[in-house]
Amino acid sequence: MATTVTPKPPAEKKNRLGLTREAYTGGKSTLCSGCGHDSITAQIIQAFFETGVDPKNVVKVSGIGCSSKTPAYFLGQAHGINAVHGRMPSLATGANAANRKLKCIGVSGDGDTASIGLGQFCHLIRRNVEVIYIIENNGVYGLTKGQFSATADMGTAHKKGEINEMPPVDCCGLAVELGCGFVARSFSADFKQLKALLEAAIHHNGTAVLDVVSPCVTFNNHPASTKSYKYSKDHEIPLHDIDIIPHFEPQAEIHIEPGTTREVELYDGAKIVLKKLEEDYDPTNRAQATQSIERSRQAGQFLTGLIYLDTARRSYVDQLHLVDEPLANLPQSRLRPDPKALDEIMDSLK
Amino acid sequence: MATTVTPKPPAEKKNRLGLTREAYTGGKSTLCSGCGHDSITAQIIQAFFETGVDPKNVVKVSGIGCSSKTPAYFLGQAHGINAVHGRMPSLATGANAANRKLKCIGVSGDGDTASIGLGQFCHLIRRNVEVIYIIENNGVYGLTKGQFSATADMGTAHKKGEINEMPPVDCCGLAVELGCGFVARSFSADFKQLKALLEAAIHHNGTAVLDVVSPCVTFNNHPASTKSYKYSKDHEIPLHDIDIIPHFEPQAEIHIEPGTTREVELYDGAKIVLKKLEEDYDPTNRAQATQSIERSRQAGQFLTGLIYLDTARRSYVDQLHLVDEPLANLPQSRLRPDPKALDEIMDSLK
Amino acid sequence: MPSENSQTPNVNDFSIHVATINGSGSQTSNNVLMRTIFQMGVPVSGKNLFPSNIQGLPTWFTIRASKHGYIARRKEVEVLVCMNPETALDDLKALPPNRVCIYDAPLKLSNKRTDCTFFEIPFARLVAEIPETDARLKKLLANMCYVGVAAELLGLDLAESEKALMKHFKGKTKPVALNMKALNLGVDYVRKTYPKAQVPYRIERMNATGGKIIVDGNMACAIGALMAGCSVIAWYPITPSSSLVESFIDLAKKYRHDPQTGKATYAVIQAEDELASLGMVLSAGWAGARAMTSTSGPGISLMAEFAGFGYYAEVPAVIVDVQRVGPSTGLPTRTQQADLLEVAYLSHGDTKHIALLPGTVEECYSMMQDAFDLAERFQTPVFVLSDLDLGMNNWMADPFPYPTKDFDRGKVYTDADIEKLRAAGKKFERYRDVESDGIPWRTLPGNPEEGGSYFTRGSGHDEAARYTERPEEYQRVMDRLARKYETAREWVPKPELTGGPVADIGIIAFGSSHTPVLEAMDQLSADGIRTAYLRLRALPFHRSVQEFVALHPRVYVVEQNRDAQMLKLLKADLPAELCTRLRSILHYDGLPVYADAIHEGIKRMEVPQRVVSGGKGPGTRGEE
Amino acid sequence: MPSENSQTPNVNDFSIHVATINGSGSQTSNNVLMRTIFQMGVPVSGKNLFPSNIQGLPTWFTIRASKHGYIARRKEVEVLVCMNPETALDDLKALPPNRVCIYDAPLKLSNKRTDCTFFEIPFARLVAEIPETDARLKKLLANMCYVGVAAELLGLDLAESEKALMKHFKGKTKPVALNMKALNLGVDYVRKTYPKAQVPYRIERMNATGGKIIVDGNMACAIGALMAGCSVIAWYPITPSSSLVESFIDLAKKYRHDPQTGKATYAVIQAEDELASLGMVLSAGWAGARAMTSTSGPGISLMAEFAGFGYYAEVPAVIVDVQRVGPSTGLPTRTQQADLLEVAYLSHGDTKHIALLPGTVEECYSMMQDAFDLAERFQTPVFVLSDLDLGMNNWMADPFPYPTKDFDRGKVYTDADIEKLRAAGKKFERYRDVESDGIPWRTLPGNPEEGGSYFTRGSGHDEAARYTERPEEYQRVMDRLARKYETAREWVPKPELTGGPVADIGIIAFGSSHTPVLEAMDQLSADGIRTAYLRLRALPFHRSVQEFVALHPRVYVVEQNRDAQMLKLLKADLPAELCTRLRSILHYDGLPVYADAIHEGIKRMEVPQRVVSGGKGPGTRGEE
Ligand SMILES: Cc1ncc(C[n+]2csc(CCOP(=O)(O)OP(=O)(O)O)c2C)c(N)n1
Ligand SMILES: Cc1ncc(C[n+]2csc(CCOP(=O)(O)OP(=O)(O)O)c2C)c(N)n1
Ligand code: SF4
Ligand code: SF4
Ligand SMILES: [Mg+2]
Ligand SMILES: [Mg+2]
Repeated sequence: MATTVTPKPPAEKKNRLGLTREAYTGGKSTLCSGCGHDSITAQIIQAFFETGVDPKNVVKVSGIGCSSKTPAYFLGQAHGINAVHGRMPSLATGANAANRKLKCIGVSGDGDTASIGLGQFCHLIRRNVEVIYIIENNGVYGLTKGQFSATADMGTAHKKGEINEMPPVDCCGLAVELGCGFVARSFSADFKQLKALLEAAIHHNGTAVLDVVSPCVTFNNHPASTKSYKYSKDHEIPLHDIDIIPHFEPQAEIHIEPGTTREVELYDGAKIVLKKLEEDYDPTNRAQATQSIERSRQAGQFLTGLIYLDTARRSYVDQLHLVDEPLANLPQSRLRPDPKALDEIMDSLK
Repeated sequence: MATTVTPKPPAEKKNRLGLTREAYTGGKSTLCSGCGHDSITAQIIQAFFETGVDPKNVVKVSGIGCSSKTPAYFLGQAHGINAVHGRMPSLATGANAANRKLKCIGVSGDGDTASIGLGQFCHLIRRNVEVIYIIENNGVYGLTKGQFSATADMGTAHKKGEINEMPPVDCCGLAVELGCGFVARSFSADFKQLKALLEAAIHHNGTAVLDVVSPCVTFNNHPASTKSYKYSKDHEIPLHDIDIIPHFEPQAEIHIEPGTTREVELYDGAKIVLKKLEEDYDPTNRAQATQSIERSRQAGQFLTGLIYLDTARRSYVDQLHLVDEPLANLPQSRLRPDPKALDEIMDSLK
Repeated sequence: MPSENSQTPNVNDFSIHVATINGSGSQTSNNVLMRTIFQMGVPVSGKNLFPSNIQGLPTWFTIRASKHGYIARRKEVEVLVCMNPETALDDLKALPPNRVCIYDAPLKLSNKRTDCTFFEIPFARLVAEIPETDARLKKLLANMCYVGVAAELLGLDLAESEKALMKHFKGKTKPVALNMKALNLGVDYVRKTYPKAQVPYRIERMNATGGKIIVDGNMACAIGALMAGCSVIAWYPITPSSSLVESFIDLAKKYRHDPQTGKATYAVIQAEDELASLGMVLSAGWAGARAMTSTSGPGISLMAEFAGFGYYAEVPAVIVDVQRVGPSTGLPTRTQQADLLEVAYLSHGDTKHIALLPGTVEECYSMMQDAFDLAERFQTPVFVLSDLDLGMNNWMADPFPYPTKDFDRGKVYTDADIEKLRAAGKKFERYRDVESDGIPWRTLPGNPEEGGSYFTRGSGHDEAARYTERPEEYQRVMDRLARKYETAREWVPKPELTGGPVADIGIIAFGSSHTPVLEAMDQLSADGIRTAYLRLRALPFHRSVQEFVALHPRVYVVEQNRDAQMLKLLKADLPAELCTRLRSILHYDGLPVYADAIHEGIKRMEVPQRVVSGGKGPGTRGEE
Repeated sequence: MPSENSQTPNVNDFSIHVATINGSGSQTSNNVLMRTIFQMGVPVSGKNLFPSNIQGLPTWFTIRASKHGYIARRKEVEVLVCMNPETALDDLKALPPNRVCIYDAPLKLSNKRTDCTFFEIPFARLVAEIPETDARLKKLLANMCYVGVAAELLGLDLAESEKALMKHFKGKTKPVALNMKALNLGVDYVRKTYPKAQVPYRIERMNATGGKIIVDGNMACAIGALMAGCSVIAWYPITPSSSLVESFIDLAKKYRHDPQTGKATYAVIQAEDELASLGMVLSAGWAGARAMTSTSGPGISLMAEFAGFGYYAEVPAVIVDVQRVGPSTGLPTRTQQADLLEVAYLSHGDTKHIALLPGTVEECYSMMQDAFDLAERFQTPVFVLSDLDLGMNNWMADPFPYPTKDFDRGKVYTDADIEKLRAAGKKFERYRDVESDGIPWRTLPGNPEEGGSYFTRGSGHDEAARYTERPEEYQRVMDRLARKYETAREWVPKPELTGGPVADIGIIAFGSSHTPVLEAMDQLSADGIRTAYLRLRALPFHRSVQEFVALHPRVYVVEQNRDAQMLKLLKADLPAELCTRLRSILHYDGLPVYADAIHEGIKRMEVPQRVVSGGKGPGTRGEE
């Protein structure tokens, strides 16, 4: 049966815009009950609600797949565009250029991003287009019934028994290599961490990649799968505990124990507080990021948390030196040069 | 004027197949005189000649661009297929599957590989398709008159003055990240190193990526370019001196000074001898490879040599568990199941 | 002729419509029900109407039993089985009066209408009695239980159901027993609760399915590819094409491994997308393998650039398009014939392609073999246009015959040929028209004879495969390509004529419209309209198409798309004076076209005062 | 009328053909020569025939001076300039007798033929005299030197050449002086060496170019896009389209930056490929920007999937296709009109697109503006089909008028509209046909009014933009889309009629065939055949196309492709009984079609005993 993503919250709770969580919900999910993607949807709703982003100033983009359907299930008041398989990044880029004021959130699958869409994914990162890029990663093509995707781990088994012999495309490793300024990994069942990372991503100015392991209960949740709930739970290694102090609420009720935490400031003044777990991890150190990913990959572990952060790079829209107003809103008078200009051009051709 | 790539060698020199260098040449180049690509062509001819590969057992694949034209200029006795822009990797994959006995060499440009073809490039590496993959990297689209490609360095200037603000796609960094078993970088003007790397690549069983900086004299050889002859010469940092001892000629005339070299064995028994320069570099250490690339990138240097080698991974054709004979050569009797088989299938449907 | 609830029961001529939820395992029960009828010798067909999602949305399955052997979709339903609360009211509303409705007890449908016969069955409660089963299995068994109910009401032979289950579970007795238990619970419940029940629909044994098989078109294509010696497949999953390649994999695992070494004589490559798929297929075909890909509309669009390369560089490839509803993502789990124009001219520049149009599962099998032969003979991409209805639904058929023809590997010069040429002072020229049929000779890589190699490219080339920009050299190759296409008219599968030769009107159709057209011909004949029917089986058209049109004053072109795509292709090809005879019967709502729609569409236009239909509601559109 | 070497010299009615090597800077000299003639008031056109490489291969430039104002390509050449050793012999061979040949001395051509007048010029030696120049510059100057030779022989006004150089070097006096020196060396050498030389070709001042501009179609399109307020361009470089976007960038840098802040009111994004380009354009258009891309055939093929999305999801986009020779990579630097069928139906499923067909540089300018208006009015991708001849060659034109119409932004509901709807108890429904013209209303992202948002998708949707798989809901949207396309017939640029109304035959053509058709009409008229000419300017066809065909017993469709693509589109659209009138004139060797070819093609078919031509050599093909 189809499930509703959003258990009703207590009606009274409102965010800084005076909106209830309800204002951040969308249509009814049609995914399989228990699908990891639905949990991610729930955290997206929660993160946007808590951060207090106006849903009408958001645009949602996606490709094709079970995962790519989910933008219909959150932020119903935002415009959304769900195009073709693997091309979500180009949508984000165009929407950014046309209207720089909109917050862009993109949802993709591992097939959508790492198989057919790998080129666009890399080029989006290279441009540093401002988008929260969520990969709902289940290692298979859910919607076409469970074939391996390019993120399938080496040695993982298909439902039918076949073993994958190729190494996975590691979207986080790739993102770091390509100079992405915000790279995080999480697990759809790790609600708290996922929400915190989403909130951090909302504050980032540039491409924020969130690779979220999100089990496919129907096709890839069997014992020999490395993307099952059980395997993921057993092998998850969180880098740190994460909390966000929004810029609009600097006195947030986070209890910080001195010496055990690291603070990182985001683009708009919000802060991430990272409580160290096993070891102290510095997400602003690119070399360490690469190494940690590589090490955990070799150990068969699954590292979660904020892997890499660099807030210094300019977003693509900034690189384009655009006027402050959205291009989409400019009136004819600012878009069509005056007759003098045309005369000048004609003279140059005489 | 069009230039000939191949200055005639002394007529008498023959390789182990009794072929002269002439047997490895191709059509007349139509590239600009001085183009880096022509130097690479010359080294390809030389490497195949010296290694003694039968040119008729080679297939040449390429995309579209000045670089992609070059397979017409070498190994004229080999079949070649020059298809569409950015899709050379899929050609290599299909040719491998159809005829596993053929040695496949692919030539591409930085636009062909890192812009339009980035997805196929990554997936080829993931599969470990056996191909010598040469990227003739000039940072621009030569054939369409000099626009930046995705390997244009941050801060490099266009002929018209425009500065590139995006980080480059580093094909070597990417290849290492994706688990490629043979990753090398060279410079079209560094003949000796380039030839040695090509020879090593010939001996590799899997994807061998050679990212060769190859200046475009017409569109990207100006002072503010980071892919000019001058800039490349000034910033090249070779990791080591390289020599190859072929498996068929184990007593090659290489003088090895003890303590200063490192030997690495290739798939077919040939050996690479690396003479250390600044520091001792171990190309089998993936973490070091990643770090060295990253460090040199930050230093604005241009690291050349064999960056990473891993001969353990099985090539794609091996993963497919194919019969030993080329699929293309199988007779009908081995391709069409017998009447009993069809009966069995029909029975199962009754 | 809807069968009314009268004294004489309708025997072997009605439809059962089962409404369930996808992912609930109803597929198995539906198949067992269908097979039971089939095994009783009654011609039957099954159409699955499923959503583009994995679990939880409405699904319908329609089983048609037809003593006349009609296996097309029927719109009318006689027996409705309601298992899905979400659609039950709508499903019931659509049922004509005096029919039978079996429903899951909690749905309480019997008080919604008075003009139907209802059977309320507490499925969940019944299967609750079966011990040791989890929730998911319970759902499956509830579905199996409805088969028992239907069996009892319609007079099915339970032994056949058990046989069907044995087949399904490959002889494993435990699940068979469990399912039979559920089935019998249904039987018993009906006997107990409705002891005097008499429904006016009966299945009685016939002898019309003996020796036949039931198969879907994708499996048939897979078997065809297997027998055609296909050795390289590169593909990217997409509904409704995926099961074609997946079936091939299953078959090849069994029948295409070397007995000695256990190694494979085929490679199946799951590519990263459709661009790569076709690239791999083309280079494999170029290198001498029999290579194919299979996809659906979106994949075809992505292949446009490479398809043009294949055409111009003359590289064999087989490309199956299992069509679904477009445009764009459209309705991935619905059927349409709307990729014709795209495929016929796929790619920029002057390109035109060979395409085969299987109309039955038998042809899915045979035309896959034709496709490989034609691809190698003509050294060009050959498209096979199937569709979801043909590809994914169950069709009754005669067992496929073992191929009688050897592979046609086309014009390939061997080493010896090259040597002979050289001895004769001649040279191999890749793109020369040696036999004036427009088809040149090729060689394969790895050809060790000197002078046998050539450089293949999508840029301008002369007859010796050298790069050229010279107008006359370019044009010479293009003119030869046009000639080659003309040659193909005689090589592709010829159209098939049914009825006629003397007839009042002609009908042209193709692909999965075949069975409804046959049925509509009978209906028209009952109305006194004699028809002749030409089934197109390939592009380019054979000259008999022209002859057929010339023989009939009005020719109705039946197709499952909005834009009359086949009619456009016919107009482009036929002499203009014949085109005035063509009329369109269009059906494009995503469900398979059915005989009544064709019958009514044609009748409407054949009555003296023609009624021109405009933007009417959904359904079939007739147009002049 | 080839001008023979007679007593009365040919004034202002001949062609100069210059053969050089690309990358040698001949472009500048060719332009100076052409501009000199232009500035002397003589109608002139220049066609550049260049190879698909960067340096070292043969290039030709043909300048046609025509006192009649004919600016189409002519095949005949009167004055040949040979600078390229590689092609000199062939070039000379193609020259008709009694013409003039200027050649670089080392080529020693004068002893090859006796029926031409030769001028041997030692270019390298002459420019060697110019001090302080490097080898590359020497080559440039040698080319400039030939302009001096031609100037002297043909009577050109050197002051105009100097003006042209001033223009070229943007007033920088040093290079102008240097080039003038080279030019004068040529003049002097001729005076000294051939003091009595008299060639039968002269340029004399006229007054037919006053106030005119010289511009290529790509620049004209760029100016059009600029004035249309294009604010987002995503593109990927490809010949022959790149210079369109590059011209836009140059213009926009000057005219589209905010005077206060210096910031840009446009974004030009060099995408990673054409798939991404169109994705960016579509989402930018969806978000409310005026967005476009420009490409050529291979790029169009790659856009197939996204084009179908744009059609079905109803998103505005402008897509320029500067056509080159296909199929596949084809001849990237040659011209053709062979992407029509591809563009008309681009994508799988039932898709059909609006396409504009500029025939002149003026229309490149105006139709780019139309394209943006239509894209937003019809919320759909609009294609502009230019070609290499139109786009990259130099065309004389009247200065472009400042636009008189405001932007048509189409049906966009603002916040206020949404509020009003709500106040009236209504709801915004994205895909409802409110005005029965098939065009729905849209809203833009960032619309802060509740109820104003919607979810855009390429999968099945109902009128309220909700996902659906219901047959009737799917079909309702598809039928409205068909209606929208019908509405477009009245909105797109109407065909243009020349000649007639009473005529013996009709001619239909479009795009860059325009000027040769005009010239051929005069030729036919001289033969006593009266013609009426309808120039198609858009798809879908306006009803006047049908009226035009109905008026003429035979209508010749002139097009630059092999497969009669426009004729096929016409047949698909026109009533069948009119199609019998259509005949094809095809030209597809990669060079622009010329008047003689059309004239002869039509004449051949118009003489009583029709000569049916088959697979003749290259050139134009006439077909019934
Ligand atoms: C061009 C194209 N090819 C193939 C498909 C079929 N298809 C739909 S979704 C999908 C894969 C989805 O996998 P993923 O992105 O991992 O999403 P998931 O369903 O697993 O969430 C595929 C191959 C398509 N829609 N378009
Ligand atoms: C689909 C497609 N888009 C664009 C082009 C035009 N094009 C030809 S070569 C090329 C770029 C070549 O750059 P690169 O690969 O770096 O090769 P180079 O010429 O620099 O050696 C482009 C964009 C094309 N041929 N096909
Ligand atoms: S098939 Fe897998 S990914 Fe798709 S909805 Fe079901 S559980 Fe989720
Ligand atoms: S344009 Fe550049 S890349 Fe192309 S041939 Fe010339 S120098 Fe080489
Ligand atoms: Mg997935
Ligand atoms: Mg390049």
